[in-house]
Amino acid sequence: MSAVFKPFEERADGQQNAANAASVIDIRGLSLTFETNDGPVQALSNIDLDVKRGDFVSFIGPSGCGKTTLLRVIADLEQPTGGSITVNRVSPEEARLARAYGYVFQAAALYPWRTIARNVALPLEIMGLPKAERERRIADNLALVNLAGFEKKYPWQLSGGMQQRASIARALAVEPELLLMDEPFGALDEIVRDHLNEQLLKLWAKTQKTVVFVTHSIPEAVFLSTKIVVMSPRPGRVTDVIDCGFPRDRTLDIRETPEFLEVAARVRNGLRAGHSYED
Amino acid sequence: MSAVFKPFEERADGQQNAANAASVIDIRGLSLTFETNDGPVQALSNIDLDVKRGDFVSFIGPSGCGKTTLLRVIADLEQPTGGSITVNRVSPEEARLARAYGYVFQAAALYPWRTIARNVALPLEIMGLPKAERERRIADNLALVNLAGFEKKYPWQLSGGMQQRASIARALAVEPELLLMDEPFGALDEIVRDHLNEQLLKLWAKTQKTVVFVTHSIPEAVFLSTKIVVMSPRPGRVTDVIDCGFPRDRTLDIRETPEFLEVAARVRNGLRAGHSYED
Amino acid sequence: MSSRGHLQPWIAFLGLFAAVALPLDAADAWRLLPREGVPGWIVILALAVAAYASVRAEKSALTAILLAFASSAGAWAALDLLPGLAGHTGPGFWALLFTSWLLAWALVSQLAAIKPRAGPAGFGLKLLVPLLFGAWLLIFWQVIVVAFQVPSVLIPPPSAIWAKLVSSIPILAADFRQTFLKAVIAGYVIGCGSGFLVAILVDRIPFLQRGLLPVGNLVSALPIIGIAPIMVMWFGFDWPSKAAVVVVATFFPMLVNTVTGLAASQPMQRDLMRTYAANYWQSLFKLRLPEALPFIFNALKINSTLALIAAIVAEFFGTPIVGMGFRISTEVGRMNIDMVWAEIAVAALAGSVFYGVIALIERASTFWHPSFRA
Amino acid sequence: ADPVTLQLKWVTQAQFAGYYVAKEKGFYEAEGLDVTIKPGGPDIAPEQVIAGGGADIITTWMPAALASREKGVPLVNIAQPYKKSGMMLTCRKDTGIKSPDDFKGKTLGVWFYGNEYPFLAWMAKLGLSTEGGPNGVTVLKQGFNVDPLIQKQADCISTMTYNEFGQVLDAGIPESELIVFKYEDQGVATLEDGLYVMEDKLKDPAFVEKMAKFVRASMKGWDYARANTDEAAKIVLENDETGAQTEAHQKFMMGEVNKLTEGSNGKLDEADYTRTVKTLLSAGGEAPVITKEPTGAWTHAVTDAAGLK
Amino acid sequence: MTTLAIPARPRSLKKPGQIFPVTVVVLAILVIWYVGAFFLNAQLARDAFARQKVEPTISQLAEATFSMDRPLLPAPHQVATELWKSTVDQPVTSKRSLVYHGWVTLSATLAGFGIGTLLGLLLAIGIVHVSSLDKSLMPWVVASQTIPIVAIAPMIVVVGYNLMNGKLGLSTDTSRFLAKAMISTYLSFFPVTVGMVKGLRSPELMHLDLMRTYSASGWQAFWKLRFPASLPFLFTSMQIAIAISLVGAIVGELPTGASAGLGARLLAGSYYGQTVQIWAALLAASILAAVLVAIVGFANRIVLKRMGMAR
Ligand SMILES: Nc1ncnc2c1ncn2[C@@H]1O[C@H](COP(=O)(O)OP(=O)(O)OP(=O)(O)O)[C@@H](O)[C@H]1O
Ligand SMILES: Nc1ncnc2c1ncn2[C@@H]1O[C@H](COP(=O)(O)OP(=O)(O)OP(=O)(O)O)[C@@H](O)[C@H]1O
Ligand SMILES: Cc1ncc(C[n+]2csc(CCO)c2C)c(N)n1
Ligand SMILES: [Mg+2]
Ligand SMILES: [Mg+2]
Repeated sequence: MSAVFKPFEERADGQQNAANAASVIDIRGLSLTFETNDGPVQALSNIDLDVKRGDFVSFIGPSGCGKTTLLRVIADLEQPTGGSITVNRVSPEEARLARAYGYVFQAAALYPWRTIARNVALPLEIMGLPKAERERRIADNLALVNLAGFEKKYPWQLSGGMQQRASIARALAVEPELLLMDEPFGALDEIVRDHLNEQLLKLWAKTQKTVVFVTHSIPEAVFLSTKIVVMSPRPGRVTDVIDCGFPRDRTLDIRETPEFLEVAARVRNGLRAGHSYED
Repeated sequence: MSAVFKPFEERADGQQNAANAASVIDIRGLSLTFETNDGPVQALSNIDLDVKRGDFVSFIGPSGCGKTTLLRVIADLEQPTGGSITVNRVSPEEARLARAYGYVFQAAALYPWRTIARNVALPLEIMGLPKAERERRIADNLALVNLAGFEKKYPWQLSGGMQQRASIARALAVEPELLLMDEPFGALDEIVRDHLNEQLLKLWAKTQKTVVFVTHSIPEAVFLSTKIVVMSPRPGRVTDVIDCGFPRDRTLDIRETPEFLEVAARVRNGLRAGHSYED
Repeated sequence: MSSRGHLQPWIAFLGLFAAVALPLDAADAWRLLPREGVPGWIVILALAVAAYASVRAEKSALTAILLAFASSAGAWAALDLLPGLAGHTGPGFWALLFTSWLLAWALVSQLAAIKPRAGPAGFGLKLLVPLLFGAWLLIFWQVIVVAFQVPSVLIPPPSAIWAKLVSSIPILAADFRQTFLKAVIAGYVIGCGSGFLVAILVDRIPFLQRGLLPVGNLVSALPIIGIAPIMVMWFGFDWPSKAAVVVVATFFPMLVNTVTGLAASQPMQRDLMRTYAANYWQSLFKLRLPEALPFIFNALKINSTLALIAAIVAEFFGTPIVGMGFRISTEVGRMNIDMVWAEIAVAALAGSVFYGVIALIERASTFWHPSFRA
Repeated sequence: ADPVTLQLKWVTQAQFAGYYVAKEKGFYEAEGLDVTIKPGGPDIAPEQVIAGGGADIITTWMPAALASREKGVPLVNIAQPYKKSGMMLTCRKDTGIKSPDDFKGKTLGVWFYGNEYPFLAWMAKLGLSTEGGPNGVTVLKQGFNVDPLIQKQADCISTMTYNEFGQVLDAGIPESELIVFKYEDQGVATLEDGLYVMEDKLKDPAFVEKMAKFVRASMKGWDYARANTDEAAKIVLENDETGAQTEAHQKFMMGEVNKLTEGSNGKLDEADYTRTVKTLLSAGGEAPVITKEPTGAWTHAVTDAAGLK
Repeated sequence: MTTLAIPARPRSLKKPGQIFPVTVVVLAILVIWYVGAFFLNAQLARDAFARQKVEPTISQLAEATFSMDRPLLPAPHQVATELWKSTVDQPVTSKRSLVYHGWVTLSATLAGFGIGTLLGLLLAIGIVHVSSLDKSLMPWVVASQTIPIVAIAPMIVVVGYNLMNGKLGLSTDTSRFLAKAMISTYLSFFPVTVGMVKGLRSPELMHLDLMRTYSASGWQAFWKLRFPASLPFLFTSMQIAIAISLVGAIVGELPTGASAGLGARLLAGSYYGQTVQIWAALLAASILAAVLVAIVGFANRIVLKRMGMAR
């Protein structure tokens, strides 16, 4: 792999601001309650989290614990009802307006009246990129997710996994500094998933992006992350934050190492603790 | 576990008809081509498959290879363009009209104007079950998927995984002989997934259902199935059919056994062969 | 439907039997279909063969041809006999008509079941089915009016209307030019256009949404009838006043539909736009307008018929002595009801073509909507 | 009592005062009749109503009645309470119109819906084309009111002496600024507001008898209206279901209408009939009102039976 | 980048009052109306002054334009006074009361709207479920609307009203009522048919597939899927239908022999050139229409809320 590898510490020092200069997301005592027809639902409770520039942070937790909600708060798609949050040291709204991030939704959310290529083109058009640049990015990113040849198909003509991949290509085409991804690989088979995991990691290592990633797969979380945030069931709380010290240019092989299995076991325990099944 | 365990062979013999009496799904030389705006897309090509009563068959294959399409053909939601297929020894249409199966879609497909409980009630209302029976089945199945307490919520008030579980509860509530499931556990975390895997297995062992199951997870396929069908990329073909001889009352522990890992490796190889990534 | 498909030919046999056995003429018990000579026998045979064919092979090209021949032969015979039976039609006549109709319906069911095909053949088929339906509507109209001797100042028979239509083409063309080409087209474009623009404006400025929409509803719910005399007062006798009425009539449906349509996008699709920090116009053009298209077309279709009605009604309140509404109101007063219907026929044709064109555009531009994908 | 349904040509107004008075004053009742009066309006062709069986007897203008007769609705005039025509063309003086010779190139408002026949006959007589151009007149289909004149959209408009003319005056245009051409004066007057029934019904003597009673009572109503103008106007007002009429206007109308019904005892004057037919036949043109001299379009049987001499 | 893309989600946004914006818009309209009345009526007023040989000042002219008997455009206060006089100052049963006329029109409107919506629904259901109806009937449903209603209204009168009144022996009022309701029905079924054909076909394919897997009958698929999914379309169509149904009732009041009702009132105002009365009736009609449309809109919100769809 030819990507330039820089240890995390080194880059942090390279920043112009001191102290928490590298803090991309800073969440303090955040909570969120939904009002529903049969009473309020507390989705997030007293969350603290600090994501540094260049981090790859995974959220993992039982279904319905608030991972999506937390990601949406970061993206300014949901307003917290308590606590504070900054993204790139400004409010999430300002960050959103500055197009600070790319977002991959849990469902594909493709527009049915646009072909796959034009769906990927959508954010690029909005950003006002010139046509040649748009075409290049579309071609590159569709190839990356192995969808070359499907440019002219409409979303309803693709399988579920293909739609999901198209939506990943759409987010990557933006080439954002901060990537927010909500179970992007949920609908993919193991081989494609492994492949995309590696691609994502390469991209991350090469471009020094910050990634916030929601997943259900423990190995995936351990393989990808520099930091794993384990959440408890509703109201979502952070029960554990686990650091993963693997080098940035790790390969799939590390999944067989004892260190890997140890971290995975720790995550699994944290996760199990939050569940109510006693089998 | 108190489920009555009957070895597969024994039950097959117990059937009244001779020969392929126990054949629930019989597919011969089936193929299917979609007509799209930029030319035909061959999704399935010359598929042969025989599913016996009591089988647990998993389809596994790269994204877009035609798993969903094949399942839809079995459910009479798609018309094959060649070959023959019978379900319960009649045409898929007649089988559908006889309400021979329950289907879990790849996306949750809940009706937004019905609460979770009423979404589960939907097929029961259509079957004309009495109210008390309906309520019992709703309560049982929502509890099974760990959604008790969410009866009155609307789909959009649930997380992605919770919606998927509601849709599983809806299919199970029908108590069909034949279950067709399209990646039912794709959006769930490992713990819940393991739990539901076990529940499904128990149910299957107890009620002698036939299950056709699409998944992307190799361990899941190996753990659940009596037979794994490995498919190649478009046009979808069956490249391998792997028998799993594990006892019907297997537990999660078997995943550490060498036999398990051996079958998993065989599936992974079959799967990889179909992919074009050379890394 | 398939069960009824089997029932139909049997009822047809019964009807055929009645047509053969019962008198055609209420005043002459011996006037029977078989005694009508060779044409009578041809009709009987054709009906019998077609009914038999549709019992044996419900769906086949041969059956379709037989059905088409038999039903038109039967209808032709009935219309041919009709003038001589005016006022004293017998049960045999009605049985003949009914049998022919039943077989025509069987034909329609068969044609409708054919999978839609692209190209001119498919288009022809799409036209053929409603035309068959319409032809039978006209046949029944003709028969009822003549058989029961309805005074032609009340409702004239289609044959008289057709004759009038053919002999009055220059007048009809001039009226069409005045009302449709000038008033309707201008009013429709301005009305739909301004309804659309105001909808965008209302959407853009929340203050207007809260202030203008309720008041706008009030103003634009003004009944066109009341508007017409005022518009004539303001814009004079010629077509601009009619166009103004059309503008008012088409404005409201467009406004309501566009406002509804602009709110129709899925929350997640809107969220996507938010993550791109898309500005108002970007999310309007790239998300909300495409999503609103089905609603906008709904309004365009409703308006296409509304516009024509409005223009014609407006001409009742003062006009130069040309125009479709003028002609209708004048000729009613002159007891030339056949001319009135000729004008109505032109209006119906123009309106249907107008609607059809918009429906075609709709299909081409909202092909992705689930209602077209099925 | 014997039921009779009368379909009027126009809305409830003093133009039909005789019938309303006869009903209110019990003249019909005295004859043993139970009369229903159906108001008309701009979209009601009484000829069509009677052909459809919606009325026993109608009031209409003779040109329209004769035209209908040719179209297969055999109407017969049984009585003629109006002696004179109230039609006229009213022009603004500032248009420079002094006589019918000045109409050339001008814009004239005309009522259609079967009311245009007298106008067409007149223009034919003057030799003016109604298709516009320098040697013809531009015709507008006039709406329900006199606005075109007031707003100067037309140089002349059609008016009735008893109705629209009053409205023009009400609008503030003094008579001195107007010039009027009465159809009576131009020799193109046609008979207005006669009573018509279907021909076949007259074969039944009982029907003739019933109509005789009706006509006798109606003429009594007209006589009463002539004698008691204000009271008659009030009766009309009470019968107006729209509640839109004003008393002043109905009183004016009653006064003018009385001038037109004066001189008729109900019996059709053959000379008037002949003149009307002649006027219509002379109109000619592309779409003539009537193409041939009608026969059997009137009868004295009813008025004779009613004892009106 | 200048603007916030999409209004914040409703949850976080307290519904602000409507009173202030509506007041501002109403005031703006009143001002425009007065200005319009001044300019439109100015010529008539000048003519009137000229007849009296007076040279009017601007304020005299303004005063005259706002108080004419037969203005081109009456001033708002004239219309308001007339409205007041013909509603509050009259007993509601009086023929001079707009409340009375409003009720006459409203009853026919509601009857026509009810029957029309039902008919429209039935047609849409037939068209969506029976393919031969879809192909043969739909074009004729469209064609039916291109027949100018006023042209057939007199025929409805003659054939319908006279049939009911003459041959069937119904009372004049009932026949009149039914004839009007028929025209309302004729106008209002169409938007419902068009909207509902679209609406009943709007469910996602996957939702329809689900019904297929249950082998639900057409009827079940209708009640459990197509109908609920089409409700937003139904209500939008009904809003148009009820407005148009009022128009129908008013049109229907012309040829049934101008009697009672807002339409008759409008026309009567027209015959006698009483502009103020026309405008009062017109305003009353549009207030009625707006109230009716608002009621349907309100029902819409309640139903959607009860179905959990109002987000
Ligand atoms: N719009 C809403 N209204 C009400 N409750 C909501 C809403 N959205 C989410 N919730 C509730 O908030 C909780 C957290 O939901 P969220 O979608 O964040 O879960 P998640 O961790 O992403 O789960 P999954 O892994 O299944 O996607 C859930 O209990 C859900 O019911
Ligand atoms: N309606 C359609 N029209 C055209 N092509 C289609 C349609 N549905 C599916 N296809 C094509 O058929 C192929 C098989 O799709 P299918 O949904 O069966 O894949 P899959 O194996 O279920 O994939 P995944 O695991 O991603 O869900 C794909 O290439 C897809 O593009
Ligand atoms: C559209 C229209 N047509 C005719 C008249 C004139 N008019 C006044 S009374 C009456 C009936 C004659 O008995 C007629 C025809 C009108 N004012 N509006
Ligand atoms: Mg989620
Ligand atoms: Mg799939």
